[in-house]
Amino acid sequence: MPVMTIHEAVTRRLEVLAPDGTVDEALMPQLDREQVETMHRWMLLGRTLDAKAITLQRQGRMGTWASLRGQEAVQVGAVAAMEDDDWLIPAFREHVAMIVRGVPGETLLAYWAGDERGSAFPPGTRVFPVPVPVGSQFPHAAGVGMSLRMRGEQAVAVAFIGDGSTSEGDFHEGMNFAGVFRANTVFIVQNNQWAISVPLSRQTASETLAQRAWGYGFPGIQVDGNDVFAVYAACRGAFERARTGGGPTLIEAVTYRMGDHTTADDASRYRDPEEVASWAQRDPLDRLRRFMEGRGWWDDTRQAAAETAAAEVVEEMVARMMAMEPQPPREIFGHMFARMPEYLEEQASELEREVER
Amino acid sequence: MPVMTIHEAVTRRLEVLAPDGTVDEALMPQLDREQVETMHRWMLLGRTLDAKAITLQRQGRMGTWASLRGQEAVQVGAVAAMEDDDWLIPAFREHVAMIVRGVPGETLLAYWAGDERGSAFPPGTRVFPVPVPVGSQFPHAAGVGMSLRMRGEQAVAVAFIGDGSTSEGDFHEGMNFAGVFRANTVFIVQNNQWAISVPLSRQTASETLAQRAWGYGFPGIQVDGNDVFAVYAACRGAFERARTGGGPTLIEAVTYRMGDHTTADDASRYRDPEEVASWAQRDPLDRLRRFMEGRGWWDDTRQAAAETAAAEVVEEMVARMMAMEPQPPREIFGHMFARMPEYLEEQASELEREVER
Amino acid sequence: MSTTTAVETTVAETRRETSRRTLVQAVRDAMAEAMRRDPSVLVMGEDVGPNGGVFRATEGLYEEFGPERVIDTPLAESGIVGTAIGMAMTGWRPVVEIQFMGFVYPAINQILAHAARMRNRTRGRFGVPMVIRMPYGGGIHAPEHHSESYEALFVHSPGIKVVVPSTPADAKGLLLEAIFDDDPVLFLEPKRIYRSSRDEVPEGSHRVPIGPARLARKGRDVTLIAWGAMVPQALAAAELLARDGVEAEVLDLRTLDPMDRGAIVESVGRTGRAVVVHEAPRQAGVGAEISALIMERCLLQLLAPVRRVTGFDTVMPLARMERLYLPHRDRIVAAVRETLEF
Amino acid sequence: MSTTTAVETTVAETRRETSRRTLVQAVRDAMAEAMRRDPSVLVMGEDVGPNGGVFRATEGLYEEFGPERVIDTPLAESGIVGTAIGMAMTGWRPVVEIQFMGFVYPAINQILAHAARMRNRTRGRFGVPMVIRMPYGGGIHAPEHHSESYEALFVHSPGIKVVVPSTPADAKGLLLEAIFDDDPVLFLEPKRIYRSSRDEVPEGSHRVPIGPARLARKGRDVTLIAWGAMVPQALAAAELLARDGVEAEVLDLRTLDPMDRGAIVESVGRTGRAVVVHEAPRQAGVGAEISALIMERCLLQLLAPVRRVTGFDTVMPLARMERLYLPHRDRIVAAVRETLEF
Ligand SMILES: Cc1ncc(C[n+]2csc(CCOP(=O)(O)OP(=O)(O)O)c2C)c(N)n1
Ligand SMILES: Cc1ncc(C[n+]2csc(CCOP(=O)(O)OP(=O)(O)O)c2C)c(N)n1
Ligand SMILES: [Mg+2]
Ligand SMILES: [Mg+2]
Repeated sequence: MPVMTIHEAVTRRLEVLAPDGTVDEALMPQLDREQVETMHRWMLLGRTLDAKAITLQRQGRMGTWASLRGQEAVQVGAVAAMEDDDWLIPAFREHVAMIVRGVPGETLLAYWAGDERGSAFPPGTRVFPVPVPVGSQFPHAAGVGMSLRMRGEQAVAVAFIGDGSTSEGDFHEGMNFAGVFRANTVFIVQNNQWAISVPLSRQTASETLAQRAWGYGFPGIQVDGNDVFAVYAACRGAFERARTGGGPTLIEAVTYRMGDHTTADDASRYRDPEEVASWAQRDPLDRLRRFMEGRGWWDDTRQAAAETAAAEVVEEMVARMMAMEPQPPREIFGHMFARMPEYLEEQASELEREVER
Repeated sequence: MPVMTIHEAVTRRLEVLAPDGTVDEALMPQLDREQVETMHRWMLLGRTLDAKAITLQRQGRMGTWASLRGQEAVQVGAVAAMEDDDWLIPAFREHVAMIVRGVPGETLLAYWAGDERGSAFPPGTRVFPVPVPVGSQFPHAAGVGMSLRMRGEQAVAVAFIGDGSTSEGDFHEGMNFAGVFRANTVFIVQNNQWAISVPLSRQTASETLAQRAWGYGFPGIQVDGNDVFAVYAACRGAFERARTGGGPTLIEAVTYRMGDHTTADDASRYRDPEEVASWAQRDPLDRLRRFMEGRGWWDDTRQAAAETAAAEVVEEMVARMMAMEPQPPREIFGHMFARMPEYLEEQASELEREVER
Repeated sequence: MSTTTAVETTVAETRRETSRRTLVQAVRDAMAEAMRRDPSVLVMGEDVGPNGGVFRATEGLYEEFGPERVIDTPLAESGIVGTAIGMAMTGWRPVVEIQFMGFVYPAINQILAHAARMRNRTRGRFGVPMVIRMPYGGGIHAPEHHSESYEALFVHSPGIKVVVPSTPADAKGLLLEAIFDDDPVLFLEPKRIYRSSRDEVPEGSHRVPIGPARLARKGRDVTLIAWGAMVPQALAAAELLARDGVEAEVLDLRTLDPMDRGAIVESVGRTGRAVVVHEAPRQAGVGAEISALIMERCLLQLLAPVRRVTGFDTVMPLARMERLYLPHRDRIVAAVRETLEF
Repeated sequence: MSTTTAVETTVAETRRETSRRTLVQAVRDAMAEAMRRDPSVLVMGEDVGPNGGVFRATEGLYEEFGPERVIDTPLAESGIVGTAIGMAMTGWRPVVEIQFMGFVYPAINQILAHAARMRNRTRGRFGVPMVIRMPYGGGIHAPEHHSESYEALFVHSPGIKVVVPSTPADAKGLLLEAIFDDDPVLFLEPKRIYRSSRDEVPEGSHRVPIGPARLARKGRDVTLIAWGAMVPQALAAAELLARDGVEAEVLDLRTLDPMDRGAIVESVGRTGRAVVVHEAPRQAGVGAEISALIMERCLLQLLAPVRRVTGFDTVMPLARMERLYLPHRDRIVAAVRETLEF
């Protein structure tokens, strides 16, 4: 048989929650009302925080901010499927995921406002810091998953990445290590179609990003990223598999970046407003709300109450962030090494003398 | 349809020439006796040169040498399918491919003997220099293929890489660029099962390397790398496709590194002799010889004559390499920039004064 | 390279139309000019196409030259530089943008192991006529990794030129020279002063040679040596010192490799005092090279130790404390005073 | 860090069994010792397993500690360092091998953007207790990229320690210290002297602190400052000079970051003359930092300019001309004579 088929890879897409709020009951994950309402609350928190941060930025009270609008379902679906001991290795847009996993909102805001205390997560928080050079977190995530596996911990390392960032070499190296060492790692691509101004078509000729997984010896699956149940279901399965030694999964969540890339960007320079409008129809929050309404769990009053509550939570975060006093200059030097070497001690004193002058 | 198949990738393997010398006539590429004998001559040249270089190294007259024994069919099958204007972007083990594509044997030997003139290929030779950091040549190859396509040249960039080196990030980035820009590039993996002491199973969990291509939006195919006709046929098709704007292909040629990794290595430390012995049964030269014998083109006398001729060619290469006089110290500085900057001029003079003392 | 004094002005001798441009506009103009003159010049990088670059350094190029010559690439720095090497070796002159210098590390193998070595490795058969442009340095309140100055890594590594303009006219003239140079050039753009002032910049093919430093201000008492966004700080320090009768000479190096050793030695030989200013960390920075050079060549003329006013040997802090990290006028003045009082 | 003289010997005060080991064996012993003491110590890299490393630096470890702790990785330097970072942040102490320093570039983003910055980026919450070992330097007639000395890049970059032993005893003592250090350490092994001599190396947990230089030879006329494989060259130069009555002091820095500035300043303050020796290219090398430091702190004691005896600012040539590139005894002697005749 001189031409033989030696490998077949089938990549599938999962959808559960339709834009009209109905679900495919056969695929619908087991979630009670409280769980669903929690998901909604988190998604709303993400959206509210995002809007607030953009406002603060316009007022000059916030640094560059990367909007998560439109991507709430991916983040919330994933963290809702996580257990206490799991690790989150975010990219840079996972604000609500980080908050749900234990990073105080004011800390997160302080980070984006350019305050070093924004990097001081509470002890024990199993969340990695924001890795600014894109893609570079994937090897870390593989390493964490290897670590969990080596210690026999029934936990999973959950890593996020953007579609554009999958073009980096570290995407490949991280995925490949995870495959070889059967790491307890699940990789989630937030495919929001754009990397700043570069559309997915210019990022790769691959039909899907999910199918890349097969080249590393583990499965890839695509989900509707604006469908919190599909994300949850796919994650739940993949996390379970990883926790029990079944190895990694790549989940491509197809979503859309509704806002500018960051507050430093102007997406109208390169994006068709019709494309944006069409994605607005598929809004993940609206969709979940329709589902809850369909079940009789939700109405305008509850929605208004939820929005007020979210706004309050966000205002408190902002207030706590704003209350932070400036830090002493020595903070620049204090965490370079476990013990400060003499030359940094000298430089810190130099700066202190200068500031006193 | 909430669970949909969105992508199917089928990876195939091509074999033409069986170990017993018979061929699958349906798949056999059109090659006349002269062409086949040329292939054999090149393969024999590769083998003879390799043995000679190892001897020279043992005598202290050669630097580190990377043996190509066992991999002659991949290299020769590929270059036999190339046209004049095509570019070769080698890894570091493609000695016979480089020679066939225009690098004089003495030049190649000089390189491995540590002489700078070993890097001076004749003007116009469309062969890239040896890229020592593994994998890093893949982006170059994508760039050359982009270049050809942009100029509308009906030529192809043919790049080699080892199985281990496919783990490097540059493998991914080069493949991905080639896919996005539909570069006139064909990527050939010489999967010889080992990366120094690391077996393929520790390199990737992927069932084949060929299947990786689908993640970049172009086809991958596996061939029996000890079958010069299968390599030739796969290359011929892929090169043609690339030349005519059809985009890249990944060809995984499954072969075996019969020798040590290099003369600095001792493979007996980590390799099962039985594995080596079993691959000796699949020797690419023996197989081709059996084919030629089957056609009545070959016998012991011709074989002996061919071996003598190859030995003579190699001896001449070695003699020319040995005849090279030492170079003046200034050669260290002469090719850093198109024009030598003052500080290098000063350093060159410094060294010259020192050498004169 | 000048072995005497640094050239005093960059304006070409021939009379020529000029227009008032910012530094980033001058960068843009240089690329446009080069692309008009030579069809082998290409622009490649992340967001350089319809978006015109995150700093608008490639604005309008896509519209003028089209997608074949202004190429939005996948998000992969090693791939960008690596493919550009393949293109440069087969007839093109790619001008590559790395979005921020903080993201050059993934490309460093391609830059230092390949671009910088290809001519030597092929004994002159293949050059890599490529420019790698990137905004560098702090001062714009950007997130982590967006404010770095890694010039020392490239100055130390053989085979690549390192150019840093500090004025719009030089930005245009040096970039044009870099694009038509037959060897790879790292072109560092001080993003903090991308738009801080406008200069008269000659239209058309304005060239500033790679190598010679620019004498930005004459003085007899001390030599301030700076580049990029530190040049305005040095000039401001000189103004302040002048009020007290201290006349500082300011050398804008413009090119860090090859460095204008002649101009440095000549100036410090005269003034007997020097302060080197850079944003990068102090330890083993380019300031150390300059300091060592002065000591090697002017020891007997030196009236005081050469001082280095630099970033600290720490990570550049996030936006709120960035100001404390970056060298500035007053820190330079203080260093000069220490030098005078030695 | 010592602020006075460099410590004169590395042998621990307590009496202890020793055995005669080469430098590479001492490296191996340090890893074995650390792994026996602490189950969180892992060894990772290319060919470190059954093959025992291409230089045999991990020989026998796989047999003693098994595949879970001596991990052959895929061939991907960024992946190796990156996964090791993930492991180091979750409880392990990985000792990573990069096969040759010429192949560290692909990992440089992980090293400098992550390992070196993680403690700062997490305000002390996560350290990266990792050692990145690699053979470096020339002299073994290896192919291109197998003979590089890139220490300056790491000395310049904040957040990572850089250690370079030159004797077997130091190799063991410093590596053990590095493994149990809570921050990342780049551990450079001078492969040219991996097997050139045997030393008495203490058995068991021999520690040499990171920081202090080693006074390898006392002298009063000139200070030679070197590290790694250049230390024997400097000592050989000192021997030759001694025949003419010139007594050279030889400082083996051992740690380039943090650097023992105190020892350098103390010695040169006494001798008034210094020659710095390194294999890496001259321009903006670590020699420049040392030279600048001496000028800053000892200007008035300096009797002659500090000289740098270094590699040239070119690519390290292939094997046949390597000898011409590398600093050696006679070049050091000539530099010392110039210093004496200044
Ligand atoms: C190595 C590196 N190169 C460039 C950048 C600049 N940059 C930040 S985000 C971004 C686009 C990321 O796109 P994608 O991965 O799709 O994530 P998204 O922004 O859509 O969430 C770029 C180019 C960076 N942070 N790191
Ligand atoms: C970036 C880099 N890392 C490590 C090495 C050292 N090295 C040279 S060849 C090799 C193994 C290559 O294996 P493979 O790609 O399978 O090619 P093969 O040797 O089998 O032809 C290694 C690790 C290198 N040359 N470059
Ligand atoms: Mg995106
Ligand atoms: Mg191999």
